[in-house]
Amino acid sequence: EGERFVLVSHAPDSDSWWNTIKNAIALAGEQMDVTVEYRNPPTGDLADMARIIEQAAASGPNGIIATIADFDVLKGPLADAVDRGIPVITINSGTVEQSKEIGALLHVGQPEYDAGFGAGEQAKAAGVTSFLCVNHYITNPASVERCQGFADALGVELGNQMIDAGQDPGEIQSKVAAYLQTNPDTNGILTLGPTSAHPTIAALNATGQAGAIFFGTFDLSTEIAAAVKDGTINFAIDQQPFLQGYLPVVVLTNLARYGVVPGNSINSGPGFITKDNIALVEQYAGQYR
Amino acid sequence: MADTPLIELIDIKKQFGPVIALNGVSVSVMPGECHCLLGDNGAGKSTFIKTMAGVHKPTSGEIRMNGKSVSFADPREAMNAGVATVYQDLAMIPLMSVTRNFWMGREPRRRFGPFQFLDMDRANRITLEEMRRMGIQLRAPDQAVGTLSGGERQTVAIARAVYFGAKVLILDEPTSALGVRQTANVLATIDRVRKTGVGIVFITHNVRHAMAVGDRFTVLNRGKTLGTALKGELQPEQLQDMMAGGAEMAELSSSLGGTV
Amino acid sequence: MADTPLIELIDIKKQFGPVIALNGVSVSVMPGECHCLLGDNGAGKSTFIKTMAGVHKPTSGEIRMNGKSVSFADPREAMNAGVATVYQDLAMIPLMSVTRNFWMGREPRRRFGPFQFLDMDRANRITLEEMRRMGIQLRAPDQAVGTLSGGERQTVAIARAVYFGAKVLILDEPTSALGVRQTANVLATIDRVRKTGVGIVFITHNVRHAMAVGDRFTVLNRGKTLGTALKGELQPEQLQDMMAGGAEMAELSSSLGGTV
Amino acid sequence: MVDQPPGAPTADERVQRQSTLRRAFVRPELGAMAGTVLVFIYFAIVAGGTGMFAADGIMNWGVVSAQFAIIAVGACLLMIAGEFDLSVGSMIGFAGIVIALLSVHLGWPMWASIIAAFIVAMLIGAANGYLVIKTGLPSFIVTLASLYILRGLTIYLSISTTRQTIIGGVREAAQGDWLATLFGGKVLGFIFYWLADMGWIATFQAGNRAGQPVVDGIPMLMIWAIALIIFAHVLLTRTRFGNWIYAAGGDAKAARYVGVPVDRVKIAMFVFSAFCATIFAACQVMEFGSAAADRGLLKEFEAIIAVVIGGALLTGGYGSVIGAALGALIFGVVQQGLFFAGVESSLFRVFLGVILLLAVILNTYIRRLITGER
Amino acid sequence: MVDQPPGAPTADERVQRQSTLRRAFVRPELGAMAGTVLVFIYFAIVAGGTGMFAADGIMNWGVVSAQFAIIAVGACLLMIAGEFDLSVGSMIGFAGIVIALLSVHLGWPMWASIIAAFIVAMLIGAANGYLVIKTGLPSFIVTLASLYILRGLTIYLSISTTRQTIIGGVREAAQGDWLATLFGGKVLGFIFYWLADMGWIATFQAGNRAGQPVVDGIPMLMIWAIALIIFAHVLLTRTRFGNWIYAAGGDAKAARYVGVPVDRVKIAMFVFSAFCATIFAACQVMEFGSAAADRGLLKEFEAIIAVVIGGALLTGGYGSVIGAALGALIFGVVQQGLFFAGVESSLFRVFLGVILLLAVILNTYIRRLITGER
Ligand SMILES: Nc1ncnc2c1ncn2[C@@H]1O[C@H](COP(=O)(O)OP(=O)(O)OP(=O)(O)O)[C@@H](O)[C@H]1O
Ligand SMILES: Nc1ncnc2c1ncn2[C@@H]1O[C@H](COP(=O)(O)OP(=O)(O)OP(=O)(O)O)[C@@H](O)[C@H]1O
Ligand SMILES: [Mg+2]
Ligand SMILES: [Mg+2]
Repeated sequence: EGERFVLVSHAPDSDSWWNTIKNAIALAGEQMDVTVEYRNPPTGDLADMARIIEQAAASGPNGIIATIADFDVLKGPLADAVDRGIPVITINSGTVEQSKEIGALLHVGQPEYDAGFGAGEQAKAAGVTSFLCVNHYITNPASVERCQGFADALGVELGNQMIDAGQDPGEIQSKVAAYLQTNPDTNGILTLGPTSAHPTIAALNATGQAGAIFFGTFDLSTEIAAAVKDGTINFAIDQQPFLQGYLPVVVLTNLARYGVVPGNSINSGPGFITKDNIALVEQYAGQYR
Repeated sequence: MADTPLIELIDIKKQFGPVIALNGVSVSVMPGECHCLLGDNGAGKSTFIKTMAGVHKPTSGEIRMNGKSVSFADPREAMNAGVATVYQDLAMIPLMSVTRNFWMGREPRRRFGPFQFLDMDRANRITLEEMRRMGIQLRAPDQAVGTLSGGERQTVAIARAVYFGAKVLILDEPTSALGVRQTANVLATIDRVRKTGVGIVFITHNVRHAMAVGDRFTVLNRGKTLGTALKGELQPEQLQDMMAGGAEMAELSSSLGGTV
Repeated sequence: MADTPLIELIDIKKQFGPVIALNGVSVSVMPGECHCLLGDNGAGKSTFIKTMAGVHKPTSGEIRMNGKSVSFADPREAMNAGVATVYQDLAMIPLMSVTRNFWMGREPRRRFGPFQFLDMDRANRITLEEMRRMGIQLRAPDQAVGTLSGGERQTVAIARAVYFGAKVLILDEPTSALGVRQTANVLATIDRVRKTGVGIVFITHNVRHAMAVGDRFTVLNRGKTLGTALKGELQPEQLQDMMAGGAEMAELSSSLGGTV
Repeated sequence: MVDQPPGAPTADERVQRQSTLRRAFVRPELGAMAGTVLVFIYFAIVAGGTGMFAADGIMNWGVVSAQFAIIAVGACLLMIAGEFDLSVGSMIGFAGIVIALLSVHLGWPMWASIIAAFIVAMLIGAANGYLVIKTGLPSFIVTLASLYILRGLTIYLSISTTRQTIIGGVREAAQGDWLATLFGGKVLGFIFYWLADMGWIATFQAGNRAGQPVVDGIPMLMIWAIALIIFAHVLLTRTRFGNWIYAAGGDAKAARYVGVPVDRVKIAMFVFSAFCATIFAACQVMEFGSAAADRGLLKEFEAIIAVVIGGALLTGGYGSVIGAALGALIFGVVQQGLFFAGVESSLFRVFLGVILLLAVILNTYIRRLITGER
Repeated sequence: MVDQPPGAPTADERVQRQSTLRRAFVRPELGAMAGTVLVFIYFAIVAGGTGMFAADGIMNWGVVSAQFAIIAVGACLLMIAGEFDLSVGSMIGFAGIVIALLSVHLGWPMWASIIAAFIVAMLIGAANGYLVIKTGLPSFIVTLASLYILRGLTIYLSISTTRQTIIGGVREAAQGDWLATLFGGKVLGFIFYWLADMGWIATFQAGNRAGQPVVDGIPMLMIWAIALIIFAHVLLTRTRFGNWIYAAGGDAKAARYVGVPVDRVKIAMFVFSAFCATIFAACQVMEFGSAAADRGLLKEFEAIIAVVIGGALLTGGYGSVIGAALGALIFGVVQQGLFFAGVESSLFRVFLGVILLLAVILNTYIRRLITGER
């Protein structure tokens, strides 16, 4: 009863995608009667994240849940925590192999490159030959991997097709519009989350290209769900972040209480949300989905 | 000279935290009179006239204008009451044009529907005219003050004060940064202004400058009035002594040839 | 007085972009002499002594020390050659302590293995001593200069120059911001320093100050030498006239009572 | 006071005359004007054929420039008044979240939420100003503190009330609100339809808006930018208050002596800066239908850069709104132009830095000519 | 010069005497010292039982503080010399990428890559300084331009060569390199083993390192921080050059007149600031085995905040390295302490802003007492 777990993410304070995970751990905490603390580097600096993991370990929790945003950076601190006898579960980014090497119990997540690659395969099937990857967070390595995976699946060079969009929605919209105007043969778009997806939807609406361009995005939000419904967005990649927050808490609690733990890693995604299955998702988009 | 002073300050005290800058100073100014305020550095001259001009509020003491007790909340009020000041540190902004400096704080305006706009034409015209009257030929009214010489800046400041109908014009060491010729110019200007009936408070270190234009002399020392005298009642040497405390001076000046 | 001048500047010209600040100025300084440099504002006095002190490089002209032609790349070189300057704008840093200001640019050092550290004890001791010699009692050597009065700061600057073995000491209007008593103090200091055989270049606007301590007088006007005279050759009034251009002055001063 | 500049106005044989032609050209905005011309020429050459100068291309960089201009105007007046505000970016995020929280989460009517956001933001601006004035601290420090405090509060507020850092649904809440249309809508659409009918601007060829003109109105954002520029320009050059702004920044003490209420002027400019940030936030929230806690990141620098490119003096007392607006235009054109020209987009920051440096060197030179500053 | 402060040293009946006790306490670092004590007391109360003050807890905030201290030292000397550097954060990212690119991508030996990064970074620092000196522009503008240029170059370089913004594999490349251990390793491990044997610090309970102490050495990062603090402190207070740094920042013109080579001093401080940033980057790259283009974001502000909390004057000429180090300590303790205390992490910025404001008000008061400034 009353165990304390710490979840450490790599996301900057303002990253909205992590709300779902925060909501999930809050829910799981309530249900299992444990405390789960959410921590993150305020600016998204991974070096700071490593410090936070060290700090979390020093505070002696019953378990640590962390992303492997960068294996090199986080291997040390996470392995240290394992060595202290703290159970660790890795989530979100990173691969199962990396998770094993660290000595974590299991990994709940979706590797970024593979997710991008999966999206690319769908796009290829739809006949995309030239695309635009709207990267609103280019300084984050995972974001580049998604675009790279997409390009590799299409079998094209990434090159200038990934743009550094910045985080200001007005500018993102203008940049997307400018790109599409100068590269009229573009027939696919990949956005990396709500921050870039919303302005891109606006840009497509403004230029009348909504629905004409194959449009995939990562993650979900109310606006994205609506766009999936009206056909502007062809699919949203859902890595079901809820599970990434909820499952580790449940697993760690049960481990602490009864010593039981699943033997294998869990792939929470990629799940593709399209017009067909949107209804289910829509209700909780941005909160639990 | 009329009988009621234009402005009268009675037993003014002013304290800044632990520093007592003024410890009971009384001065009055008659119309058309040039009242010289003399004193060593730190005697409190600047503090005193800032009190007169509404920059500082006196800790105690009374200010009377035309016999009525007044209290200035800020420099604007003092200006509106007719007390204009040309500060030692000049109050000119080098980056701004002569016109904008000239009118600063009292810009002329013109109604335009519900709005009031600057009347730039008028401002420019009057500035050029007033500066010409003071003997300065401006290249253009929007010339920056930073491009003027020190004497010219002093003149702009004086012209501004006079134009705005100053009844009492305070000049804080207007000649201290100037050369001989420019000094003579400024003294001539003072003389001219005095003759129009404006009361002048002229602050200086330089006894000879004071003797040249002063009608009355008040010497401050360490925050107190040492005394007031009319022109002719005092020799320059006496004034000099009062300012610096005779004994010490005598000793020093003898070793230097007595000419300080 | 010896026969070779300590320093001799011959036909110095200096131009800043379009402004010709010096247009052929020659001055020499003998040991133990106080050479006064007079001139109206903008005459080029500061520019001239900055050239002497190595701040500016002359556009043309020659500088000789003890008869040998020299050229100063920067103020350090001039200082090392024995030309020390107390600038009009003082060159004191109010935020720093008296000791650090005193030694600035020539800090005493002590070897410590391969390293050289500040010798703070010595620096403090000497500073206190030198200041006491000049008649100033410091609270502590690490007192900030910002807490000193203007006259005290001047004295620190002069003490510093003298301590560092200045052969030629240049003073740029050391009295312009001072009251009478502080002025007298500074003039006394000048007199004392001169008697030790140091050559002094004393710049001022004030003819009376110049007459008090000067041995020779050079008047600058608009970047040119108007002439040099020994003490006794000239009356103060003549100097005054030279500085400002006689005719104009006469007219003005008559209207003001002739006492300017 | 001590070293006087050459007494130019009286004929002086020691100063060579300046040509009148040169003087006629020498204005605070000159650098920005030259920059604007150069930038346009550059992009006309490298991106002339890419549609950058077609109607929709113009609208594209126009909107971005308008965004920059809105905050640049606020930063410009404040900088002329001698202060600056590093909290502009955080204020944008904060104001947006306040609007969204009040309207979506608490269900206030949209107009009330917007007005409340304006009031709160302007109060914070006033608090910034008050602190700067009362403590005498540099505005760099005070507004740096607000930068952190406001950003922290924004995230804390939105997370603690909605468990999200992005709050959507604003568009729905704004439906039919009179005040919301002032920030979100487009105007003058009929002109563009008419232009399209005349064949002067292109129409969509395909997609769900085929046949409509590619530009179907001027967004309110642009209207606001233009209105703010005109307002600030008139305020600065044509009113008494404008003279006080210059005076407060040029020399606060001198201004105070002649009766200029310097404190009030400076605080008012902090408030105006917050006001501009809130307009920016309101337009953005209305246009995109959502507010996010990370909006406005680094916008304070962008505002300052635009103003400085426009010829203002970082230390106050000198500058022009027209210059700041041109700075914003340069900023927008370069940012978008690089896309049109197909340049690797991460190089944008490099370009920006270089332009900033060149502009500011040119501006300094021009300023010295004008003011005799040395 | 005109309004003189009270002539304190000569007995003056117009100035009330200050108590000697008060004067004994009045030092530039006083504010930071008081702050440090307060912060420790606060966290001892709210987070005393959370392991924050156990060996590994101390190591945790110690390392974070050391990180801040490294860049704060550079920023401190530069600020005292009268300039500041907004490009520190970008420089950290840039230097890291240079090391990784050269060693991993181009296969240079690690020592050569590190040295090359130091050289390049210090040249850029020198260029910053040179521009500031030669153009007379405020360092705010010049280094703001470098902030953008360097960050842009960092992203561009890493993307155009490796198609990634993160470059891993540095640890492997550094294997056995003599210079790399200077930045990446840990020292004095034996002490901690001994302490663990004595039972004074905890050991790992499980895993492949069971039995080893939880802290097994002092990371080089801390050694660097301490070394830099000592070096800078001695340089500033005990050498001629240190006096020149104060002089250059206090009044560059005055310093120049007495022969202080102000330009060289200022440029040297820009170089030193770049040097510190590179040390930061090298330690980070070696410790984590990778470099990323987003490293160091906003670190320039954090460095400036630590220095200002430490009592330095933003406009130069006044400050102390000890103060800056204490500022960094406060920064680190508060940041990590809030995690220990379980406070909502978004409130960290709010705390930081408030601490900054309070510290700077206190420091201003202290400074005025010391310097007679008004
Ligand atoms: N704002 C202030 N705060 C504290 N002390 C002040 C302030 N203003 C002036 N003083 C002090 O009051 C005293 C008188 O100063 P004041 O400037 O009035 O002298 P002054 O006669 O004008 O000298 P000067 O001839 O140098 O202009 C000085 O000791 C000064 O330090
Ligand atoms: N760095 C400079 N650049 C351009 N012009 C300069 C510079 N320094 C001085 N001048 C000009 O050179 C001329 C002589 O100036 P200087 O300061 O030498 O005069 P001064 O005799 O010292 O005057 P004052 O009595 O006011 O100190 C002036 O016209 C001045 O404007
Ligand atoms: Mg005074
Ligand atoms: Mg001079």
